Amino acid sequence: MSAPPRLFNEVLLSVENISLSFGGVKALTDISFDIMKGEIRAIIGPNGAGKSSMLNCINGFYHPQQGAITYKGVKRRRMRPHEAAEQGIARTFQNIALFRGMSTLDNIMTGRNLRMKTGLFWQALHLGPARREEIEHRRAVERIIDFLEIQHIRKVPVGQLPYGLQKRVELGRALAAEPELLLLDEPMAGMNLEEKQDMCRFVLDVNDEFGTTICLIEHDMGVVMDISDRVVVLDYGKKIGDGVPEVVKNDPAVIGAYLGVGH
Amino acid sequence: MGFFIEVLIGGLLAGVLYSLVALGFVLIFKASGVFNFAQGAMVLTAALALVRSLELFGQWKWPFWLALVSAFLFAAAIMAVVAWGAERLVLRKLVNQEGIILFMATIGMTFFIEGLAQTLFGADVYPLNLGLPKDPLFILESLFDGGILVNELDIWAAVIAGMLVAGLAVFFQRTRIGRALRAVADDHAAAQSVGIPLNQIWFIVWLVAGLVALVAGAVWGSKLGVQFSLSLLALKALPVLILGGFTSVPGAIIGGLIIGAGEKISEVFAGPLLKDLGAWLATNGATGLGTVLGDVGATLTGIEIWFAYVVALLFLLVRPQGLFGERIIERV
Amino acid sequence: MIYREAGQYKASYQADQAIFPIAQDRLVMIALLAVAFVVVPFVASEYVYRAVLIPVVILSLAAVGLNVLMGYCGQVSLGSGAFMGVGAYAAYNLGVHLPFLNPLVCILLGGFVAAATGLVFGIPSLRIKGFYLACATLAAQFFGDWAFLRIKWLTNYAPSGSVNAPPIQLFGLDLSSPTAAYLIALCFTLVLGLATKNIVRGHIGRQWMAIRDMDIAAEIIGVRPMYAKLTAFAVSSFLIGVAGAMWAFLYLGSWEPAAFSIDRSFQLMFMVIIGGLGSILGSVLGAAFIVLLPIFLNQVLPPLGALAGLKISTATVSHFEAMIFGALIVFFLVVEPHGLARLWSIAKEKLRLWPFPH
Amino acid sequence: MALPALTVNRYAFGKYIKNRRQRMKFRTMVVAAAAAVAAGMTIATTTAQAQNEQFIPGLVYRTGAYAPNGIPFADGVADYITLLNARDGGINGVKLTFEECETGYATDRGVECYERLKGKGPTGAAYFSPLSTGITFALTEKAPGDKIPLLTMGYGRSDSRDGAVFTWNFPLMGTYWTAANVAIQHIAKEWGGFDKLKGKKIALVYHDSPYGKEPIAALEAMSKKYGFEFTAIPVPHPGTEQKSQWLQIRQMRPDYVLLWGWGVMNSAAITEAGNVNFPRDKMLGVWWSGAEPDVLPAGDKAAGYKALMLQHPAGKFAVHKDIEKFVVGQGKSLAKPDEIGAVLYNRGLINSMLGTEAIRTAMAKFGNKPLTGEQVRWGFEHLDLSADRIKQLGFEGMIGPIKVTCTDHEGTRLSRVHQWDGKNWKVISDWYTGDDGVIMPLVKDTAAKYAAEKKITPRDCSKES
Repeated sequence: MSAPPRLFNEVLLSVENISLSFGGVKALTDISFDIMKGEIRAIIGPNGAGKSSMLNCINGFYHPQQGAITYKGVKRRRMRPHEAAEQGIARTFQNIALFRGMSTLDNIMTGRNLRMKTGLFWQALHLGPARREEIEHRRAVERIIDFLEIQHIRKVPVGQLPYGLQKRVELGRALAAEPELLLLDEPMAGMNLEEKQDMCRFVLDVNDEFGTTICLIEHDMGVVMDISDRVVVLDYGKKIGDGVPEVVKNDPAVIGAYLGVGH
Repeated sequence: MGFFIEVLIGGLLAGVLYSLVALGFVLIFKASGVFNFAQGAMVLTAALALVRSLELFGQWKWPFWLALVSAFLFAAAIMAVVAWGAERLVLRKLVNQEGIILFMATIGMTFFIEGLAQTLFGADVYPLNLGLPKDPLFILESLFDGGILVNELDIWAAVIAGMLVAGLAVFFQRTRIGRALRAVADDHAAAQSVGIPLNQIWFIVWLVAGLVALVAGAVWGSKLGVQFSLSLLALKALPVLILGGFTSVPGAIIGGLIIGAGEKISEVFAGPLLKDLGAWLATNGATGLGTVLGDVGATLTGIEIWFAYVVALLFLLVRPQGLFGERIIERV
Repeated sequence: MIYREAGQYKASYQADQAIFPIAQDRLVMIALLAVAFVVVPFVASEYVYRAVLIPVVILSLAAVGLNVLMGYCGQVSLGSGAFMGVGAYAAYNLGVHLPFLNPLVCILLGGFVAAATGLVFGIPSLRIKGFYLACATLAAQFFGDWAFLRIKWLTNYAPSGSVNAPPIQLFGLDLSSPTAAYLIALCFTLVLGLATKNIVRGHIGRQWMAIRDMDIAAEIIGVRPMYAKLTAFAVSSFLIGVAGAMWAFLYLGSWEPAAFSIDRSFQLMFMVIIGGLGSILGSVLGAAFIVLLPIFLNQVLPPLGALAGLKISTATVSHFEAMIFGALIVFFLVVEPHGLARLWSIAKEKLRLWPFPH
Repeated sequence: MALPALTVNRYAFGKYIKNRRQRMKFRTMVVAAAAAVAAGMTIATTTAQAQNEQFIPGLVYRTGAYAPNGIPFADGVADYITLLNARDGGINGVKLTFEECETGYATDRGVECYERLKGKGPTGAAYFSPLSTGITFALTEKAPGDKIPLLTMGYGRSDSRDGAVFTWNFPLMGTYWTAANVAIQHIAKEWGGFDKLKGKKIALVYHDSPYGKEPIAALEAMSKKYGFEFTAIPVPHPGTEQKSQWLQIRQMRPDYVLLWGWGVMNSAAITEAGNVNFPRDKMLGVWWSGAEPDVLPAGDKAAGYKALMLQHPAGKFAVHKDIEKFVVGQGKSLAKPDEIGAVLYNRGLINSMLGTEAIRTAMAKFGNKPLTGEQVRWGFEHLDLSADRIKQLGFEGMIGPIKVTCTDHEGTRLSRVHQWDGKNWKVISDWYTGDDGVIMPLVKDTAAKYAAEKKITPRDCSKES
């Protein structure tokens, strides 16, 4: 994909001078970067570089000791993960975190729970507003199911699905929330070529069709360089590179980090 | 002051007795992740085996020391059978099940063991005399009027508990099996991959827990007589567990001491204290509040049944992993 | 052959989301209801009512309640006996202090008081998990035991601390017969059981299950753990509370606090796990199993011994009963850790293929 | 024959294994269920019931926490009925059939037993003895509807002696309020008169349940009347741990301690009393705290401990000779040899004796045939055992005369005190009679409250024959 780089002009999220440590162990040191509205932003780096920790900070699961995160122009206070979700941040996980006891359909429906408001009373009756709401959201979820081509496993408990499909369901669950910012933690890890191609297609389509901003972590350099607009490189919790794929690819520091040169 | 110290000491010594029961829970949980509700039933079974065989050997006119040693050996053998049954017939078939299922299975075992023990050894009450002194002692009589009362049996129980913990520590730290046990406790899969036979380890751990139950049964049995109620002691050990942490041997001891002292002090002093406060308020103008407090104080007896749990609960709110439990770092 | 769903198409999401999407299931359910409401009152003896039906129906509701908490929301609780007690004593006190209220209304309101209490005792679950939480809920159990004994106001200052339920009447009709008690209990259990089923298949139920399956992921996708856990505690305690009030009013009539002791909590937990975590049907099956098994063993063992030429004493019978009960529980867990509900669905699966299983 | 592909699709294979496993599981379950049902069917072949038999049910607990106390009582109950059948051929030619049902001291099991047994025999159950406070409460609700009397000898609600309200309850031989009153009488006698009670401290250590709380109302009333200071100290169930209670007693130094325990709580209390050096001969237990299982576990520490008697002592009397001859000698006794003559065994004998005498009384009116519960109730209400009759029955020296009326379902308020000397129970007091001046106001008060709650209109006893 050697098309000219896409241009973005609105910052959706910016990370400024973030540091995070557990006990004495520094996971992130003084990291700054930004994510533009509508782009596909990749975070790469060797194992243990702090990539997942970075995502965890963005969606409020970890609280950095220093630095600030500004989202949609508002500097964020300390918040719980579900508050981040309410503001339109959804994510998938490195180790699949589906609700194993529930079916594909229920998993994706759960992704929409933020938009479902009827209270206990109507729920207990399952009439009127509760039923209308359930059907309306079912429609939305069925669109996602169609989009991800997983109609045939709709009623299957996700615990019984093969790995690749689970990853797809997890993406569906994140999409169900109709997020503005979608965080994908190694969406293609452990997949075969065909599955990877499918997943790439879905990521690009999501970005294209819904205009969703995507921030992903990925190890497969080919994929990263192909689909992302800009790349951040982390190593040992520090940022060692940032820019469009062509530039990052040729950065000696990045090459060094991956090949172990200079250490 | 003397009375307070007396209650404190009494509570600490009672706590030691709780620890004895809690220890068995901890050993099994640590090594196999099973929350073994049958520990109380094991205490009952061990004590019944002990007292009934002691009775029998007595009838055979064996010398007391021989009868005693043989009875302990017999009870230990019974506990070995229980351990074998638990490992072979229950745990082995439930590998990789969720904790709650395993917990449930141990409740099923509780019924089974209790029924079996009563069928074999009888359902009556059997006095147990191990030759331990049971008389009250008065110490520090020069310091406090009437002295401080302690019971010899309780002190013996504390000494026995101390020896038991020391023995367990040596067993865990110094022996090959002990090291294997610790490895299993840390990581089942890893231990298995370096060639530690899990089934064997589980058997040994249940056996050790059974022996701890035997000691607890002997001490409690000398105190109360051996009877079914011994199996209810399991409930006394639970707050000790949540306070001390499910995986910590020192936690079981320290937790027991805190719970024992806490519940005795609260039972003896909380109600009267509130009553006094109420009376003081009533005489100093705040009649209404005083009466209410007085009534509450009068109601506040028999609280030791839940006090220990509330202490443990409040503590958990601050430290969800208990006193000595391992800190939980959450990851995704 | 009979149990085929081929040819049954669902034309709408509503049909697809129905509780019984398959026509045969609906028919069976209707038949069961007809039996329960029409046939049973004509054939059941008083023994069947008092020893079997009424306890099973009431405890089913309590088991459904506990299943909401344990099976759907994944929060282990050993305090359900106390919540039954809260429902019972609340209903009793409402009857005493507001004598114009019908006892049946008191039963329902008792559930609400239990729900409020459940909310309070649910707060620790926001921080404590697993067995630690299980033990912490024992605090609720023992606090309940203590309060019912010691707070005299709760027992209307009765000298012994025992209390009596008011006679059950509705529109001047005396409803104290076992048939009436059974039908009342059945109505409560059915209506509330259906409501619970509705909740668990809606978005609140999905939040509970999300918390159960993976609480961290649930929070990250926007489930508020506090809301989910506390609603689970409230709904669960409400159901258990109503069951407790029914237990007191319709079954015991006059009771002491020991009726709601920790033994009851364990019994309910048995029902939920044997029946199947996360299944409404399983709760009912579990309740029936746990109530009936000891009675069955107790009645069957002595004649069985007689057949073998043994005269078994009452003591031996009860010891054997305990042993067999315990062994059966272990057996069940080994054979099917997911409970009777799973066995039921396997059976249906078989039936679907029968008579051509391959 | 074409070989199937050698590389087995692992997913499919796994599924196969899983299906197979499930099928196996299912098969196991089906077989198990079928076996159970088959067993049940075999059992269903009921034995033919003789038409001239009176059915008496026995609710017992021979297992669990209270078994040590439950076993000897149940043995006594059964042995006396066996005796009547063996020696007399039943009552007036009507044979007695007896069946035990294990309650395990649990209320719902008790209710199940009651429902199972109440309709047995040609006329249904003659009477029930629930033998547990919880079961008594539950059955008190059901007995009026089923018209079966409840014989709650020495337990149950103290106000149930008011036969006008509690038509079907018979707390014969003594209620807890009688017990409390007699206990205070005994203490006063030891000290040399009721005036000596003034300013003294009396503590009650009680099982924290309705059973244990029952005497408090009476003791509070008496503390006002006689001017002693009364403190109630609850012991939470099951009572294995009583250190704090006895430390409180050591601090408070009461002049007398009353003990209202059951099961392990009794022996634990006596042991702890020894631990804090509280004199055992300043302890007085209720009659449910005064049997062998209560003192034996405490060993030497129990020596000197006293308890109220439900009139009867331990030891063997005239009736025991017949028991030895007709029951033990024939190998029909349920009891172990050393149990015969134990306190609770004797109590079981008396329980059955009173029940069967009520049947005999009723037969005098209704004829010598199996009777219904309603007829037996009449027999209870007109039970009148003179000293001569008691001697005839072989119970002389065990109990005093008893006469039940519509207003008084207790029948007698006699009691004595015995003391454990380390080996045996020794009777140490003369007969006391419960003082109705103290007890009656309480009975009237709570019975009226019960009647109001239950919307019961009390019977007019002057119109009862």
